[in-house]
Amino acid sequence: MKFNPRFFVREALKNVRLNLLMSITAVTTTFICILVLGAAILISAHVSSLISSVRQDVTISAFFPQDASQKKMDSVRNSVENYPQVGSVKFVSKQQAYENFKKRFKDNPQVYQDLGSDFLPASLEIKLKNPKDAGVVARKLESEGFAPKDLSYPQQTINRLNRVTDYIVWGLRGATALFLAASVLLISNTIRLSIFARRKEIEVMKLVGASDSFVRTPFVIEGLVQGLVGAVIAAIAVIWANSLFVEWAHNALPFFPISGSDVSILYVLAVLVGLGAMIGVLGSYLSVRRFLRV
Amino acid sequence: MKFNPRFFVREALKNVRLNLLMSITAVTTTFICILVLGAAILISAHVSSLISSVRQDVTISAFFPQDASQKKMDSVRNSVENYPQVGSVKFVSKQQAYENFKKRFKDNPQVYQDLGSDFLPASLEIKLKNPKDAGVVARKLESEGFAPKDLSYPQQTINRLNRVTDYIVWGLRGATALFLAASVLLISNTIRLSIFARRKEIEVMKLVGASDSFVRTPFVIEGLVQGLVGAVIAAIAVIWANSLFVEWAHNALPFFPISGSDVSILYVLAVLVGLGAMIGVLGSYLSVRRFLRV
Amino acid sequence: MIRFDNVTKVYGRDTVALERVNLEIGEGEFAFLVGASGSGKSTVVRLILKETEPSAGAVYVGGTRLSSIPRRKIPQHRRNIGCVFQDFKLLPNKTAAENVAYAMEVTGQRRRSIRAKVPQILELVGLSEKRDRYPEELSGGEQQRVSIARAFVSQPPILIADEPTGNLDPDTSVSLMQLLERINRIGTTVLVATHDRDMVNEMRRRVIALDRGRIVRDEVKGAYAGEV
Amino acid sequence: MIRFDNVTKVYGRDTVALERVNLEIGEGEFAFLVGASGSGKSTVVRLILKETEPSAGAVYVGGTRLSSIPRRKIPQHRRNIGCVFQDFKLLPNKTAAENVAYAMEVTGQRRRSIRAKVPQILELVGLSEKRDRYPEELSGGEQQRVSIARAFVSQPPILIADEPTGNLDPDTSVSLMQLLERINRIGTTVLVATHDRDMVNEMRRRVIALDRGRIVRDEVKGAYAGEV
Ligand SMILES: Nc1ncnc2c1ncn2[C@@H]1O[C@H](COP(=O)(O)OP(=O)(O)OP(=O)(O)O)[C@@H](O)[C@H]1O
Ligand SMILES: Nc1ncnc2c1ncn2[C@@H]1O[C@H](COP(=O)(O)OP(=O)(O)OP(=O)(O)O)[C@@H](O)[C@H]1O
Ligand SMILES: [Mg+2]
Ligand SMILES: [Mg+2]
Repeated sequence: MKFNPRFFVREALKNVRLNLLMSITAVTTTFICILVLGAAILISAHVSSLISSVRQDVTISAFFPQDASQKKMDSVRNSVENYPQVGSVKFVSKQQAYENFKKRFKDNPQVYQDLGSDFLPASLEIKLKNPKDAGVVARKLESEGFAPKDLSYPQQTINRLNRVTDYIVWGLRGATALFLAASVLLISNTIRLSIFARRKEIEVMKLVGASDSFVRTPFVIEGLVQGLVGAVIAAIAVIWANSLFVEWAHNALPFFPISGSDVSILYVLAVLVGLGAMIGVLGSYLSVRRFLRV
Repeated sequence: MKFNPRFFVREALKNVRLNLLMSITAVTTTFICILVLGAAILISAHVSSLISSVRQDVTISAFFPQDASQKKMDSVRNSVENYPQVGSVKFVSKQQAYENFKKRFKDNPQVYQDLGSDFLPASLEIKLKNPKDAGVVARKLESEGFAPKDLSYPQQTINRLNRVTDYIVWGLRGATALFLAASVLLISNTIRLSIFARRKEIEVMKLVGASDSFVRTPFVIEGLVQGLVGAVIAAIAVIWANSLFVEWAHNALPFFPISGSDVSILYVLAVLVGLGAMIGVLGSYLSVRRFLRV
Repeated sequence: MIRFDNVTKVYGRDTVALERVNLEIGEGEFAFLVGASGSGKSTVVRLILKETEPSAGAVYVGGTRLSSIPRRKIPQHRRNIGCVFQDFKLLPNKTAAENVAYAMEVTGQRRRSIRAKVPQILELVGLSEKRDRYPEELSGGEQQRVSIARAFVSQPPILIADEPTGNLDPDTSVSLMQLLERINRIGTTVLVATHDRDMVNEMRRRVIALDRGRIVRDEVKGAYAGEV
Repeated sequence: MIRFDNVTKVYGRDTVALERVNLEIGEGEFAFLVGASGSGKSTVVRLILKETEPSAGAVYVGGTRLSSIPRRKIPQHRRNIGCVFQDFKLLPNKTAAENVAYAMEVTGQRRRSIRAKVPQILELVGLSEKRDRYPEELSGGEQQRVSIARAFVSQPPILIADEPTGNLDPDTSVSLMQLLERINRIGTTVLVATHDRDMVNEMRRRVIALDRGRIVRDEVKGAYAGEV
C-alpha cells in the first residue's frame, strides 16, 4: 500500500472540521495547559536570573592594616584580581571608607561626629562569581597576609541566601515539572475522551479492512494539528505577557534587575510548541491504539 | 411525576461504573486541577504569612540626646507605647547600644577599638504594626521632641519592601485566579467531552418521553460524584504535602517563620472540595443542556 | 387521533421528504404505511413524535396541534406514543430489562408495577432469558424486540412501529402481527411503517402508500401493492 | 473458500451462539444462511471476518486457518471480504460517497479509479442523488444501500451480506437479488444471511438453516422453510 500523505492530511483536517466541538475542546485544553506551563517556565527563568544577580552582590571585605603602604595594597589587589573565583575587586581607600561610613550613619550623625576622617582602614571589596567560594577565597586571602579578623564576609547570610535560593530554584523547577506532568495528563485525557467518543468509528474502519496505521494516521495528524494550534496560541500569549511584564517591571520595580534578555524567547517558543505537538501526537497515538484491537 | 432521589442516585452510580474509562478520566482531571489549585492557595498563604512576619520586623530607631535623663526617657517610652500604630517598644541603653555596635562590627574591631563605651546614644526601638505607618509615627515622635536627624527608619527599604511584597501577593493572587479559571475550564471541558460521547443516549431518552430534568439529574449527580472524588483526593494530597512541607521547613529553614497554623486546613479543604463539586455539577448541567433540545 | 394537514417536510435545502400530505387516522384505528425506501415513512413517524417540525402545514395528535406544544410539555406528548424505531434506539448502558423499564420510569410509575410488568412484556417478545444483556450482546432481531417491548410496556394510547419486522424471521413477524392486532383491539391506535409485504397482505387493514413524499393510495382493506 | 470445522462459539459464560458447526462453501458458490432471530447467523459472519474468535474448532477462509493469521495481517484478510453489516456500520463523519470510497482507499487504490468507480456503484444501488449526504441524513433503506455499495465496490472475492434487505422494500430487494446473482456469476463467493422468505424461495439456491446454533438443514436448491 502506498503511503499517501495528502490523503491523511485531508482526512485529518476534515475530521477537525466535522468534530468541531471536540477539536475546540482539545485546542482549549492544550492552550490552557501550555499557557500555565509557559508561565511557570518564564517565572522560573526570571527568578533564577534575579537570584543570580542578587548572589553576585555578595562581597568579601578585606581590611588592610592601618599602616599598609599603597604599593603593597596595589600588589595585593592585582594578585586577588587573578583569583579564578573572583568576579571583580574594588579598592576602598581610607577616605572613601569614611565617606561610606558617614553615608551609612547619616541618620544618626552622633556616631561619627567626633571621629577623624582616617579612623577606618582601607579595604578591598571583592565580588565573587559564586558566593559558595567565599570560604576558599577567604583562605587564599589569609595566605596573602590578611588576619582572619580583618576579613569580613557575611558567611551566615551567604549560607542562608544559598540555601533559600537553592530551595526557591528547586521549588520552581519542581512546580514546572509538576505542571509539565499535569499538562501531559490533562491534554492526553482530553484526547483520550475525544477518541473514546469515536471508538465505534475506529472499529468500523478496522472491519472494512483498514490497517492500524491507516486508521491511526489521521487521528495522529489531528492530534498534531490540535496540539500545535493550542500550543502556538499559548506560546504567543506567554511571550506577549512576558514582554508586558518586563516592560512593567522596568518601571514599577526599577531596582529589580529583570530584563527581556533573561529569557530566550525562541527557546521558550520552541519548547512549548514542541511540547504541545508532542503531547498531541503521542496522546492520539496511544489513545487510538487501545481501540484498534478489533 | 414523583421525584425519586434513590432512583437518580442509583442511575448515576451505575453510569459511573459503566463508563469507567470516562469516569476515571474526569476524576483524574479534577484531581490534577484541584491539586494545582490547592498548591497555589497554600503557597499564597505561606508567602503572605512570611511577608507579614518580615514586615513586622521593620523598626524605627529614635535616638535620645546624649544628655537625656532616664526619667524623661521612660516617660517618652510610655507615651510611644500607647500610639495605636505601634506594636512594641524596646528601650536600648547606651551600654546595650555599644554592645550591639561591637557585635555588628565584630568582623572588623578596628572600627570601635579606640572608642569609649558610651559614645552611642540611648534609643527606643519601635516595632510597627504596619510598616506603612512609619511616616505617621515619625511625625508623632518629632512632636514628642525628637529631632528628625535622631529618627532612623529605613524609609526607602520600607517602601521597596511594601511594593515588592504587594506585587508578590498580587502575583500570587493572580496566579491562583488563573489556576481557578484554568481548572474550571479544564474540568468542564472534560465533562463536556464525556457527555458529548453520550449525546445519542440523551437524544434517545428524550425520544421515549423523559423530561429534561429526568435526563439531566443522573448526569448532574454523576458530575457531582466525579468532582467530589477528584477534589477530595486532591485536597487530601494537598494537605498531606503541606504538613510535610511545614515539617521540612522547620528543619531546613529554621530562620523562616513557616508554621502549620499559617493555613486553616479546614478552610482549604472546604474550598477545594466545594469547588470540585461545584464544577462537576455545573459542568454536567451545562453540558447536558445543549444536547437536550431534541 | 393523528391528523396531517397539508404537511410538507423539506430537509436541508432541497430534499423534499413529504409533500402536501393529508392524512387522518382515527382513534383505535390500525394503519399500515408503505412505500419504497426513502419515500418518507420515517419522516411521518418523526413528525408525529415532534422529533422534527414540518416545513409547512400542521400535525395534530389527539386534537392538539403539535407546533403549539411548548418545549417542556413535549415529554408528556411523547409518553402518549409508544414507538418502535427503525434503528431501535436502545440505551447502550442499560440491559434489555432496564431499557424496557426506562419507558415506565420516565412516566414516574411505581417500582413495584415496573417490576411486575417488565418481565411479562419480555416474555411476550420471547426475551425472558436475555433480560440482563446489554444491547451490544444481543442479535439484531433481539434488539428489535427489546425496542418493541419498550414501545408496548406503558400501554400508550398510540403505538407507532417503524419497520418493526426488518430484522425478524417470518415466524416471529407473524406473532408480532398478532400482538399488534391484540393491542389494537383494546383500543390502541396503531400505525406501522413497513416493507413486509406478507404482513400487510395477510392483515387486510388500512394501507397508506407513499411515493416520493406523496400519498398515492389510501385503502381501507388494502394490500402491499395496489390491487392484489 | 469458507470452511467451518466443528466450530463452537460461546459468548460470555453460557450463551452458546454456535454449536459444532461444520460448513463448507466452495469458491464461486452462492448460499443463503437462514434461521430464527438469535440462531447464530451474524455470529457466522463475525467469525469469517475474524471479528471474533471461535471458542472451539477452526474457521478457514481461502485455505488459511484464521486463528493463524497474525494481527497485522488481519486487514489484508478483511479486504478479501466485502461485508454488508446488519447494522450497516457506516462512518458517521463521511458522506455516502466517502463511505463507499473508504473501502477502496484502505486497499491503497488510486484516486482516479476511486473517482471513476464510486459514482458507478452508487448509481447501481440508486443513490446517485444522495452521494454527498451523511448517514444520519439518509433513510434506513438508503443507509443499507450505502453499506451494500461499500461491500461491492472493491470487487472482493467473497461477499457476505447480513440481512441486506431488512430495510428495503420488495422492489429494491428484487433488484438487489439480481445484483447479487450477477456478482456471483463473475466468480464471487456469496453468502447471504437473511429472513427474506421471498428472496430465498425465488432464487432456489443453496440454503443453510441454523436453529439455536446448530445446522439443521443444508439443501442445494432449498427454500426458506423446509420442503416448500
Ligand atoms: N456479544 C455478545 N455477547 C453475548 N451474547 C451474544 C453476543 N452477540 C450475540 N449474542 C447471542 O448469541 C446468539 C446468536 O446471535 P447472532 O447475532 O448470531 O444471531 P442472529 O442469527 O444474527 O440473529 P438475528 O437474526 O436476530 O440477527 C443470540 O442469542 C445472542 O443473544
Ligand atoms: N436528516 C435528514 N437530512 C436530509 N435528508 C433526510 C434526512 N432524513 C431523511 N432524509 C431524506 O428524506 C427522505 C425520506 O426519508 P425517510 O427516512 O422518511 O424515508 P423512509 O420512507 O423511512 O425510507 P426507508 O424505508 O428507507 O427507511 C429520504 O430521501 C432521505 O434521504
Ligand atoms: Mg425509514
Ligand atoms: Mg444477526
